[in-house]
Amino acid sequence: MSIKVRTVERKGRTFLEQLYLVEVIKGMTVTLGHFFRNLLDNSRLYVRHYPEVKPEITARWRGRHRLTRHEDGSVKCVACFMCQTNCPSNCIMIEAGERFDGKSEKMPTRFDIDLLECIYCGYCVEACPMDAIRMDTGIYSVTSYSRESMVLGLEDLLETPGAFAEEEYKKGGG
Amino acid sequence: MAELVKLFVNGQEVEVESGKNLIDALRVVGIEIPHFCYHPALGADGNCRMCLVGIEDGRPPLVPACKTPVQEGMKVLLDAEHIKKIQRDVLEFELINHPVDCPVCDQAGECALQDYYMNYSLDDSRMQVAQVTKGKRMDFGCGVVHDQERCVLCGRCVRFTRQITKTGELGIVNRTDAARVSIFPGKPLNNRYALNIVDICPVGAMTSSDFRFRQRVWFLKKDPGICHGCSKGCAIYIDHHREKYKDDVIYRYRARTNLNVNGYFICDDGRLSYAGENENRQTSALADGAVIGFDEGIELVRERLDRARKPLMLISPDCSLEQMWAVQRIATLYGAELSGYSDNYIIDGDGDEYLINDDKAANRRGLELLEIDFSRAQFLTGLQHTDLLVNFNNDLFFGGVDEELKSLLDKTQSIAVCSHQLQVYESASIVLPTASYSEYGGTIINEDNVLQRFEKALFKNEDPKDVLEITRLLGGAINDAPHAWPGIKQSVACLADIDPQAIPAEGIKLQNSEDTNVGA
Amino acid sequence: MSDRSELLSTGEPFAFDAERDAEFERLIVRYPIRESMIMPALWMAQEQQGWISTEAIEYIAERIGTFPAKVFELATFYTMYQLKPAGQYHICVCRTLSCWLRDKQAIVDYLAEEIGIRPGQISEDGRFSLEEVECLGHCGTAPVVQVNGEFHEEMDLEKFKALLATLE
Amino acid sequence: MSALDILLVILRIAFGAFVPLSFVAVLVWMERRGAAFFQDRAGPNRCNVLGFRAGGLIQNAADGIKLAFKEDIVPGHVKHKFYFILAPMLVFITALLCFAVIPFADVLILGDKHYIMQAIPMDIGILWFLAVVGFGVYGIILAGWSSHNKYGVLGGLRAAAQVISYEIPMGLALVSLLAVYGTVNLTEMAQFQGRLLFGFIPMWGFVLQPLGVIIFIVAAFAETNRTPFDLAEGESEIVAGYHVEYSSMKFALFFMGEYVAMFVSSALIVTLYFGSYQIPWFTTETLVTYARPVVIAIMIGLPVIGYFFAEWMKRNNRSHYYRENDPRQKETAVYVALLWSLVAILEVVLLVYLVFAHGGVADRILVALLQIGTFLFKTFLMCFVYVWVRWTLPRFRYDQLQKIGWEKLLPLALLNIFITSAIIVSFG
Repeated sequence: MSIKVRTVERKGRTFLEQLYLVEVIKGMTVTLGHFFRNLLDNSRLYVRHYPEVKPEITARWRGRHRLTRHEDGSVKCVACFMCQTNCPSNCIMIEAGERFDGKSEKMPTRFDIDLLECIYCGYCVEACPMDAIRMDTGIYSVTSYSRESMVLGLEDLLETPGAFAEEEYKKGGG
Repeated sequence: MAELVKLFVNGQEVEVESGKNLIDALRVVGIEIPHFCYHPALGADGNCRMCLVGIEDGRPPLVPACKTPVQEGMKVLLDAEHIKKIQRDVLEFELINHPVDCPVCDQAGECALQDYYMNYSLDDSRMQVAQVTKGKRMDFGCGVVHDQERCVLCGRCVRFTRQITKTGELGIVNRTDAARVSIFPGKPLNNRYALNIVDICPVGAMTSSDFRFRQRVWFLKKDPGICHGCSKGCAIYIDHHREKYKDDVIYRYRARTNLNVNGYFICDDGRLSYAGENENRQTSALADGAVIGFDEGIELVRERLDRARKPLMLISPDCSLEQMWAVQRIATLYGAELSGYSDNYIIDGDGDEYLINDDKAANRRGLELLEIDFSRAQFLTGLQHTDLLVNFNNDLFFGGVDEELKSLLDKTQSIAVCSHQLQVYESASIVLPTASYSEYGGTIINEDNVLQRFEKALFKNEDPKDVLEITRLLGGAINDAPHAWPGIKQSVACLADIDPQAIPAEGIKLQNSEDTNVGA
Repeated sequence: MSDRSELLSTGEPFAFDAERDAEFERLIVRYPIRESMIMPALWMAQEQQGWISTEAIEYIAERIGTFPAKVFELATFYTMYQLKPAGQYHICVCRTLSCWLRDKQAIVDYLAEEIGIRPGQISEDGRFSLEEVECLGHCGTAPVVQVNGEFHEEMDLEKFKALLATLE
Repeated sequence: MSALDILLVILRIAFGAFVPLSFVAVLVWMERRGAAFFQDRAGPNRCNVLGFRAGGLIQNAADGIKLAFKEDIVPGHVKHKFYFILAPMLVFITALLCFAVIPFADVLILGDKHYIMQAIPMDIGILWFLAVVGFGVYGIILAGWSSHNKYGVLGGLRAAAQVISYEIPMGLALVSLLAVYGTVNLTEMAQFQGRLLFGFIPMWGFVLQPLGVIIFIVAAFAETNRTPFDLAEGESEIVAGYHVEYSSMKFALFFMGEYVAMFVSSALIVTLYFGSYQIPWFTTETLVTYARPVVIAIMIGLPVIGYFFAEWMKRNNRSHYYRENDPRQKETAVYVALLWSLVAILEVVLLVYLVFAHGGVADRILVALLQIGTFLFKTFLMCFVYVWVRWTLPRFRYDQLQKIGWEKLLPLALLNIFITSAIIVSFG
């Protein structure tokens, strides 16, 4: 089957259009319309009044990371390094150690995420075989006054709860 | 070289060495036959059935490749449907009770089962009954940790303890699905080669407690090197990795196959000697205990050497041939006496007939070839008369503190060019840091006259200068290791024909060594 | 099959008594390889002690000049070697294919429910011990139960119950 | 010279110097908030002093303070520090000087004395403008060259080529205008535009020179380096052009220079083509004659305007999301109060005028003030056009820019001269 060729009519070849001035004025009328609309009633602006009005985020939103726990409170992570291996920006740093609680043989003794390097691609979440790392904290504004405090440790990651109900998160394909 | 035979693999003609089995012979020409239980050092056992191939000459449809020697005109089938099916079936069988805990398994990434599954199977499990559970994290002694569930019962470890170390600590107990590798109760592994079991285990059943969980293997850079633990000079792989924001460190040594020297294995002492490369390192130049800049240190050493009337230089028997040559040159330049005294490197009775030697000096043959005197008499006389000792990384107290030497050393003004912080260098007034053997390249000659070359493996954030570089900074003419060779070739007869760039991985066995053995 | 790799220790050194010692010396010269003597030696130990202890295995390995682990392998492989004291009635249920297909599991489950022993265990009163064994060579009349060396073939749950009743 | 003379000199010079500077603040505010409204955004409106945002004007103060207190960096690689420092001054001062010749009200007749309402009363008028505005490009070239930075040099070169190219059509457009007005004196030009064509059309420049006004406005945009002709800065390809190495107040001077230039060229366009300070159909003399009715009209109009303005503020100056005790509504209440007091004061002033001071000098001053207001209002609108164009049209490519200058505007300007001359010669 041959590709269908459709000749698109070229715009801008009429005299008036080539004169440019008329088109400039047309364009300017459009922008002026917007200007007056907003000037006369600025409640019509297409803006969100952040930070007072926060955006509603969905369960699929990739926010700051967290590490999940089993129902009995033990760490789900088994320090398999899959997230670190998959991380395209190399922002995950894990150190593993022995584990004796019967869940696994291995657990992280250090789990650092350098949020300054993270690109929030979510590959770590996809790579995780244990559903131990998630990006469902709903935290989208990650700021700090120092570089050091942008590196999250194991404790920080475990402390933050998820922002969504389990079924909602699962529905999001997580 | 053995004679060549021609045979056909999947209809394609290949030429291989005769006298080998199919696995070994075809591996040389790049054809892989999957196998678990066969290991060239342990021989064919034929229990895993993974290497089943077809031979089109009236034999049964499936024969184990590990037990089949190559023959002229043999027609080997590797990709026939029934071969593929048997491979899939064997893998399915092996995986019935395998826990598939690859995420937490240290072997993941270098696991035969994993690789073969990806290459030959990719089937889903059909099992619906619960898996048989067995012992996990069992301490077998000598730093070997065993996981019975991951085991594929190839028996390599059992055969290793019976054939190689002849200690026989391991056995396969029980039968059928309850079979497992075990030690006899109360008799854990107890031999100096036990960690080789971790290397030869095709799956993650045997892990080393030393390396366990420390790093994933796919992050490691695997550079060939030579163990400097003793005069055997075993071929090793240096597995190292630079973690983010950190320095390049070695995580483990593994045996590298070199049939000329160590065969397939290395001893545990050598394997664990990697820790010495990471720890206790001298990283900064010191003058009377105070940290100074390296360049400043070099200047100070030059000054002292110029002032000294009768300097004495002491070189480590671990140094590479090139470094020895360069130090020899610099000794001539400063009119210094040169000694390679290193009797303390010999620990009597420590060696065995296999891979461990009494002599812990890696390159004593180099000292002999370059005719560097390493007699105690010469060194003692030199030490008594010298006003400046320059010690190039020679740990005089290796086998224990020598009181006579210690009192003499304390009296002598000395300069230490050292890679590690050791007691022997404490009396030195100037200390210069230098590279250790994983951080430079060179050649060494082992006790059996095998010349081996190794390359720089580690690239530290602050790369320490190697002895050769330090001699250059002190005014020597040798720029780098290859630059030393024309001189070495001229003065050492048995090395005259060696091309240092063309030394093969397995090394070169030097000839007419008796004639050149003068210095000893 | 249950795991037989847990050995029991008597706490006392083992040695053949004089009669078996002589028997051992008489037999060992028959074999071109000394290791071939392991199995007869294990039999002798079991005859002497009733079961095979850690010490017995060590003694046999020492005596033959082989590794204890090798003797251990054989002792655990063959289910006729008792690695712990057996009950008054030692019940062996075949677990290999024919018997399994003919529902040996019903018998094993019944024993677990009724007497409370699982394969490898001995009942609290010491009367019954159960072992699942590999093929007993009577596949044509499966399932097979062996009680103290005596074969009972073509068993089903009812027959087994009857058999058990005769033992009480 | 009498005291009145001196006072008026001071007043005029002060007007010429400070009005453009004050307008910088207004223009920056207009640009940012205007840009936002054109694009359906809000623009900077967060900055406040005690909760008073002044519609975003406080942001300008904050920016000014920031720029003033920033570290003033002269990069180490700059060899000619003198020129490096001179450049922003040059840009700013030339822009400011241009305004000196622009009349902002009709000649003020106080008694028997005539005061020309320009900062510097000069006959050469438009020629002064052309001379000084052309000088401004030296600042840009110097800045680019002395920055010792390839982007800077490129920006400077572009600016130089651009300004030179567009001065020609600009000058030629003026030639035909001069032919129409018959003078180069800007005050006389402004007075000329007070007349009526055919008795009912105000004789403003754009009526007489419809082609000329287009050419002149386009060229003026190019002269001030404003979009769509801001090739000298070209953030996307040459980072920031000539002021890439500048920081702190030196950068601020460039910035202010740009806005002053924009204000001045708006003022000039208004003067030349849009009747300067003239209120259509109300010449100076008419206004003087009918001063009282005009004042009464203003007095009636003021509260009406005030009412609508207050309503507009109330509607817009509030938080558009739920907020308890919305502080912005309180802010608005203050503004509305201020507005009404302002209206009240004006009403009182005008009432005082009506009752006590009408006739003679007071009328003249009142008319002058009205004309100044008109002039500033027109200029303000023209500045708005600048902003409007900037947020509507995309930037030209550099070759397009030169092409328009040389191949379109230049022939058109020549044609315009020809037609104008022909009409003038034919109809006198």
